[in-house]
Amino acid sequence: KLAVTTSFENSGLADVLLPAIKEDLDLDVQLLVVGTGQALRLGEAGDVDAILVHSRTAEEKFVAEGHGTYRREIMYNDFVFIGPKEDPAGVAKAGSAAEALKRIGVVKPAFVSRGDDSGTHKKEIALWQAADLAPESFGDWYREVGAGMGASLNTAAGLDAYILADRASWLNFGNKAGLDLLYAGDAALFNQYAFLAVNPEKHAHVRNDLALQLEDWLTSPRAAELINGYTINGETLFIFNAKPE
Amino acid sequence: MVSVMLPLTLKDVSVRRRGKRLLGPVNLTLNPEGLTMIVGPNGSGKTTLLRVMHGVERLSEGSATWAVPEEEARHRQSYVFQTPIMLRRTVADNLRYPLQLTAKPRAEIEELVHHWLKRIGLDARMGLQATRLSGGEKQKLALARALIRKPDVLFLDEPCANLDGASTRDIETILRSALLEKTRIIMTTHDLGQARRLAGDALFMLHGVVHERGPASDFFSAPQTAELQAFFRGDIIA
Amino acid sequence: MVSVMLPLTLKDVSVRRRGKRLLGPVNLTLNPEGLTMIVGPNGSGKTTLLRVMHGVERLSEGSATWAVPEEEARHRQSYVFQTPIMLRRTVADNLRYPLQLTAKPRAEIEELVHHWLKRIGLDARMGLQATRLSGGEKQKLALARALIRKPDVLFLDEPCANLDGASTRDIETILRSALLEKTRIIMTTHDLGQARRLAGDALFMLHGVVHERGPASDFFSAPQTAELQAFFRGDIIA
Amino acid sequence: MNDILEGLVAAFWLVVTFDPDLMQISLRSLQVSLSALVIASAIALPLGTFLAIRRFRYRRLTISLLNALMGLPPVVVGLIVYILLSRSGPFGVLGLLFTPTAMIIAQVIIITPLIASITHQAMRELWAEYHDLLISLNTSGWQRIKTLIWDGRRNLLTASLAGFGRAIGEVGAIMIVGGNIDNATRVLTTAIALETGKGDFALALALGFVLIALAIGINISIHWLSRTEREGRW
Amino acid sequence: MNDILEGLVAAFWLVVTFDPDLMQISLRSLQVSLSALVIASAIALPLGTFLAIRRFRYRRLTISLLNALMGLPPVVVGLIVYILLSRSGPFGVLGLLFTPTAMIIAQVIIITPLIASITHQAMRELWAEYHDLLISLNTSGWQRIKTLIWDGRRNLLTASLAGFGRAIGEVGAIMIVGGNIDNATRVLTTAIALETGKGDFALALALGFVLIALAIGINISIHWLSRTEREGRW
Ligand SMILES: Nc1ncnc2c1ncn2[C@@H]1O[C@H](COP(=O)(O)OP(=O)(O)OP(=O)(O)O)[C@@H](O)[C@H]1O
Ligand SMILES: Nc1ncnc2c1ncn2[C@@H]1O[C@H](COP(=O)(O)OP(=O)(O)OP(=O)(O)O)[C@@H](O)[C@H]1O
Ligand SMILES: [Mg+2]
Ligand SMILES: [Mg+2]
Repeated sequence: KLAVTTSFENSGLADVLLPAIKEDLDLDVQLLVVGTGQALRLGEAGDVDAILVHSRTAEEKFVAEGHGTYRREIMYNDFVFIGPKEDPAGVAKAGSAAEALKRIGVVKPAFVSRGDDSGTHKKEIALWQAADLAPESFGDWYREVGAGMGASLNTAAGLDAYILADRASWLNFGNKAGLDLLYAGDAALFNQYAFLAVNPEKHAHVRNDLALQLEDWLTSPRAAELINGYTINGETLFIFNAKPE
Repeated sequence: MVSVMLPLTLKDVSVRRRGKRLLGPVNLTLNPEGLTMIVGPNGSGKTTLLRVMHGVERLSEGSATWAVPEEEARHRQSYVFQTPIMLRRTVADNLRYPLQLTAKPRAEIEELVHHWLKRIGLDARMGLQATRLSGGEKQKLALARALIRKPDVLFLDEPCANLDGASTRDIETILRSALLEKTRIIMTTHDLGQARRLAGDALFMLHGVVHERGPASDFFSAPQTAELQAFFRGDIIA
Repeated sequence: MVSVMLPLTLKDVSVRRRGKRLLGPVNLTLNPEGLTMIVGPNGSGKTTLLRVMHGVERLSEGSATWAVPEEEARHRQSYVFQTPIMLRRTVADNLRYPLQLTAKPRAEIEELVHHWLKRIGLDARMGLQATRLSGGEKQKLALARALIRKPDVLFLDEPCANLDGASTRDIETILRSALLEKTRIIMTTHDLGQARRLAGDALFMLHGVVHERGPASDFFSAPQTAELQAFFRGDIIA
Repeated sequence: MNDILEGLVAAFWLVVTFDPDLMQISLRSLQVSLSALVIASAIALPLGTFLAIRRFRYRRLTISLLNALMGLPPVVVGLIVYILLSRSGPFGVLGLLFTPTAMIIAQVIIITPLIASITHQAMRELWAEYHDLLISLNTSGWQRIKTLIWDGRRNLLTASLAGFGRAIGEVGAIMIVGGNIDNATRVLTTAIALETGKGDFALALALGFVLIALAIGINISIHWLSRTEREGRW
Repeated sequence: MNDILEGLVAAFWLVVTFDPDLMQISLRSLQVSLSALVIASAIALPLGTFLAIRRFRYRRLTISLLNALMGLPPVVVGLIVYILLSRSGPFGVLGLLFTPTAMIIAQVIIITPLIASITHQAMRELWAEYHDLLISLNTSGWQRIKTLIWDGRRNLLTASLAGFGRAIGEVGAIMIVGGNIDNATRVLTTAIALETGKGDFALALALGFVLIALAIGINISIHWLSRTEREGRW
């Protein structure tokens, strides 16, 4: 059993990887799609064998507390700024992520924040800080919706609002309404996914052997090929960056 | 003044339920005046016939027609069911109910209610839930609730079955004065003494049909059919 | 054999509801044999008294005790309510029900059920929902359902109120033969003729208390109190 | 296990410190659910009663449908309301999406069939009892409905309470149409879902306990007010 | 609006092509909800009946509590069941988490109070009618419960159908304890939630329509089987 974040599931990559894993390892991976925090809790409780998330500080805490032995980076994708096609804040013309946020901070258009402590949310907060803005001081235009990526995108679509999303979720999202991808590409927007096997010393019943098998596979050239080759509408989503042991 | 609603004509009336004929065929005309008494053994269809006349029983065949349009006729009849149906309200509210349906002024309603509460001796019980009344008290209340509307036609299904002697006499007095005011009464009873005392004409029901009919004078003193003779003797009829 | 359950002793029994005393104080002893008839005007407390004896009415004061432990006494009594309570089942299933409670063999149950269906003339109705029976038929069924348990003590609350003459006679015959088998019967009626025909001793209830009591011979022919005399005349009693 | 204890403790602290956020979202929960309950009852009580008293051709089918609608998945209701209220939808101009009003609309849709079904069932018995009398008194359809609702009000309590329970505990639909926006449409259940997603189980449970306490409080006060059992028939 | 139409079309195609995934998750939905219904009814029908017939000290309180529990937020139930069944919880050794069994357990907890409350309400009337007779016949408590359930079975239909409706449409709790694992614990509602999250409204609605059709089908067949209305009393 593998707990993954909603954004990973929404990307559709799992539908490519799982059959290949089944074929190569004869392993049925059961995906539990939950929020980052909940995924970490499932790992702590030993209810899953491994987790795949993207929130570096939380992951390091997880390892430090001994719930996992180490974290293994697998791949990254990037975050993108989504907003109304008309782009009242002119985010599309920004030169960096920080500048994009500054422009939003000036115009104060509706902005939807995940507000759920997820990897994406943490990234957004970090970006605001990098832009010298404090979300706590924002007015009504800044909407913390406290929901997963998909639900937040739905809300943004309903409000015609700006939102920070991961590229994969955005490309797979079916309810684009009046929204468009406005800005992407700043290195600050990279989003690292890591794999953490649950510490078998803490939970004797976890299938650590299978987790390790899976980890080996995920870091193998075959996985690299599949991950790098996964595209939606011709766009590459993920870049494999696992370092061989 | 005699009610314009009558005569009531039943034509080839049958009531069937699940293939069984409970009533009929019945052909019958009820004249504008007097009290018609329906007698007969248990299960012979007295209640069913009464309900058919009142229009609360679905006919399988035939028709029951008043001299006035149905909608008008419905307003001017009252019915007292064999097992009294009490609204889950106080005794006074049960009496108020039929009057409230007709948007009468409040003061008039209260006056009538108090008059009838006294009349049936339930004024001390007016605040009690009607469902808690004793068997006989329920019957008296149901009768008062029927009369309070001043109906032109009154159907009574064994109204005195659970009443004591004094109450029975009292009810009979009420019925007689209603007759004097030209209320048309059709009722059933198992009390043959009562039948004799009140009836203008009488019907003998047997196995779902009107077996014998006649003015009270002949009906009770010179029954024609063997079955009615047996019924008066208190014999079981095959 | 006379029932060992009796005598039944009521001691200082009162029933109050919402501050009003419906019954009592009543002190009474019922001897082991015969038929006790309870008469009295509507709302005088006859039903309440009967329910107290049977143990289905909560006492506010006093006690009702049988000669045997309560649990045993409860098994040997039957009660026919003034308004018959029909289980929402077929006529036959209503008769079966009390027997099924006692884990009797099936064959015996069926035999008894068929015997009683015939006895009350409802064999043709056995498959009908009991709630659809006519008023009189319901009463007969309730009586048969009470007798089918062969009770030692039988309470009847106006069992013949809706019955025709023949059925009333028939029920009276059944009651007489039950008396011969030493069944103890306590009943109410508004039919003074029936009271005279059946009573061994009699009680006159008025305003919730036992106003007069005596063996049938004296009670009916020489009533002591003015109120009972008025009751027999059919007068209203204040 | 620890989480449950922690949750209880946290709930306790949230309540005794009159946490302003908690007050706000609890009040909003109550406001949304009670409004939905009032509106749904106004529709469902007469409707359920009507179905109990009126015999028409497709009556049986209608009742089956109503019963089936009790199984309406909240997420689907949420979606449909979202689509209708969204800017590009037919009612988009009203600008109701992501407001408490939208949440009330969704909840009304969810609980109306439930209340109507239970009402129908409760009223069927009473109608069987009153049937002959009300027909004999030549009452109009509307008078019959009023009489039954009034005299059967004790029986309708369960219907309303079931509707309220479903509304106050519901999350799927109001998440979609309300958006769980902080300070605007966040209610207890969506907050619970949020904390669960964050992995903060103790806080989630704490909010849950607050919600349950709220529901119990409301139920007990309603029972107490209506003296349901005191006026019992025996 | 278009989404709704597209959803209908998609639902139609999913059904006529006997989409194997759809079959699987629909069957699992049915299996989980019907199992939960059977278990919950086995508890709630006698319990609700018992509360209708027995007068004990804290009866009124118990009934209020039961009514309040109808408002148990599914997410909270899910969380608590999760905590109990989790590896580090007291029942962790059973390994039930993320299995259909866990989903059934959560649903039983959610629908039992609902069924019991409606049962209590329906049985109160019947008990008022039977009270004197059953006491007079000196029946035992258990015989009374059996008699009432049997003779009132038509009235209990609504209770069970309401429970089934709530179970089949529920998503919050089973998402947490079942995990929405493809081929293992994915049911219609969790699949709908998933597609909604992906923004694929047409597919989400299609699944929703399938679910509603399923619920309607079940209701109509139950009504038809029990001939509820035909055996009506009038
Ligand atoms: N659905 C049914 N199928 C068969 N028989 C029925 C049905 N409903 C009623 N009956 C029977 O129809 C008969 C007519 O009953 P009705 O109530 O008219 O009799 P009644 O003359 O008023 O008797 P009573 O003097 O006992 O009140 C009864 O014998 C009853 O058992
Ligand atoms: N809760 C109550 N509060 C006040 N009075 C009540 C209450 N319940 C019953 N009563 C009254 O108690 C009286 C006793 O009724 P009971 O049924 O014993 O009379 P009964 O002698 O059997 O009359 P009937 O001949 O009419 O059957 C009735 O007058 C009734 O109205
Ligand atoms: Mg009759
Ligand atoms: Mg009485």
